[in-house]
Amino acid sequence: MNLETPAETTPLALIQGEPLKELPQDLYIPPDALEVFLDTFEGPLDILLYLIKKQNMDILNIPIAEITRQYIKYVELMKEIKLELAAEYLVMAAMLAEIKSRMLLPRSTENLDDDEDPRAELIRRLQEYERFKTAAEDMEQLPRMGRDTFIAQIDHSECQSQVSYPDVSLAEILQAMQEVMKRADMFTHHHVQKEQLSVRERMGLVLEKVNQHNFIDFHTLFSLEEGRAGVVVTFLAILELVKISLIEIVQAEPYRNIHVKAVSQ
Amino acid sequence: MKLSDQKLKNIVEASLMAADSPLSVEQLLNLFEEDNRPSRFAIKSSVEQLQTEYENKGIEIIQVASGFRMQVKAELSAWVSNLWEEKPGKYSRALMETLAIIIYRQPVTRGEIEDVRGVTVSSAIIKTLIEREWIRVLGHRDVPGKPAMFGTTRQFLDYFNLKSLDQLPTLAAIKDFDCV
Amino acid sequence: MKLSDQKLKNIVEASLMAADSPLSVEQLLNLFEEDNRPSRFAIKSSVEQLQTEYENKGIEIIQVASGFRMQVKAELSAWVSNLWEEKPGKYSRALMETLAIIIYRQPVTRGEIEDVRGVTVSSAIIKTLIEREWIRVLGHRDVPGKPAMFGTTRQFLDYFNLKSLDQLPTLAAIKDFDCV
Repeated sequence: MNLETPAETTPLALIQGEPLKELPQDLYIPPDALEVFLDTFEGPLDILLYLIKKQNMDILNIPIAEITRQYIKYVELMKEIKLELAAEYLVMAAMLAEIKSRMLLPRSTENLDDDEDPRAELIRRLQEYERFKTAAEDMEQLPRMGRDTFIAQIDHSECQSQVSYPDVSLAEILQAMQEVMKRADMFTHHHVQKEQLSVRERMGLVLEKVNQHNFIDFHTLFSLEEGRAGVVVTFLAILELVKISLIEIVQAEPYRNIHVKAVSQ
Repeated sequence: MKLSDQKLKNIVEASLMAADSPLSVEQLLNLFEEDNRPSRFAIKSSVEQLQTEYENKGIEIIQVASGFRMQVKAELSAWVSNLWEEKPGKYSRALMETLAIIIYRQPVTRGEIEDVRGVTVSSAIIKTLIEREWIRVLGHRDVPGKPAMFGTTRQFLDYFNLKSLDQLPTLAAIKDFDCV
Repeated sequence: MKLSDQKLKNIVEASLMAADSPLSVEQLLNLFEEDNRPSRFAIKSSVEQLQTEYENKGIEIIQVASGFRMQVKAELSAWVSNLWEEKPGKYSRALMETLAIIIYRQPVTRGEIEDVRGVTVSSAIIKTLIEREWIRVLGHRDVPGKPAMFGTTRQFLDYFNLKSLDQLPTLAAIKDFDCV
């Protein structure tokens, strides 16, 4: 019950119309790993460096015809397995072809010094890339936080972050009030009364003492230690609060205790 | 190879310091390979030794529900907490004006402040002033929506070294005041 | 009241342990109120004393670009790293090469990085490097398009345990083609 495997007759890929039955000889990798392998190249310079290293070529004296042939083989392979092929790979292929053709031209006899080797620019770029590639590899060896070094950081939840507030001077507040009044004057005929701030302050204190649910004794709002002036201020504050209906005063019958209560909500 | 007591103690110390949360004896035991794992007793005794060593230092090892934790000693928090001190910015003009209106018009609702200023008063401003403990809610006005009425606090007076609001100039005086 | 040397040392110790990032001498000085501030010399000498005290312990105080930092001694990493089940991810070669070019060529534009690498540098790589706070924009080159110029940060140095860029190996020399 043997089944014929058609694998042997299926070409790996078609390159320039020719079926490719075998992988290039310098690819010593199983075919299923090919994609991963090609994917790990970081660009055309990276492939070239790989080819140079692999065959122990001298970077300063690259056999351009040979390297071009191998490079193009890789690029075709990448195309075949539909690897996303950046334009840079094709640009490099063109550049290699150009260098190859220029190498074939006879060198001019005059101006020998100026006549640069067509490979010079490529070699410079390869070396330039290689030094950073090496630097990046070296950096892998540096101790890193979280991988090689662990920071000692102990609990500090008890140390509340300090909230510090901006400083404000009284003059700034007065100036702000002056601004408010100036503007208010412009829009309305705001009547600025001469009023005693102590009454306003006391209004707040009285309001705080009374609440909506319980009546409190009128006389408990006064403190005799404050003297006559204090009693007057409190009394004015209570009258003012009654006037703007924030509190109400209740007396059940004449001569009975007077009670104060916040206006019910 | 058995770990020396010193090395065991150092591993426990370093782990407690590096960990993001308290470590139980089990968690500490699990740091070691099975064939090299110290006893529970050895771990506990390392922790105890460390606690003694840190007695006169700036940090301490305490035991909480989920294990041992290293923390800054409470007596140093006054200094250490300065690490996270936020630099104060300046208060906005809107805040200063709101404060001024509350001082002079208390008890006053947000709506009334807006009437005077002619613009909306943001909740953030009211929140800042309440957090700073310069204003407080005195009660609620008996109108639809029951808006809160704000007034100044004792802390406000203390900050500005005032005995009472009376010591502030009157509105009439401010009006004629030649401000800087 | 002057702080005792012991207390000063304890504050420095606790702060170094509690801080989220390395602390400079300036930052340590700023933990103290002005009228109670120790000298720079006193701070430095506290750090040195602590370094001595920690010699036989599991952690050490090292100096990186932005200041002093407490960390687990390298010899204990094998155990302490077991605290975290997940090992930190690896960075791609593309990212590391881009970073290397920025380190050695700063200030450098994306176009210049691409020239060296021979391929496009993805925006994702630049974004990751900026988010990690390893690189930042130093300015813009005065050419069409005004491309951003990138350089490394202090945080980059801190991450790789470096005090300054000088500590990195020098780049390999380029062999001169004419010398063959």
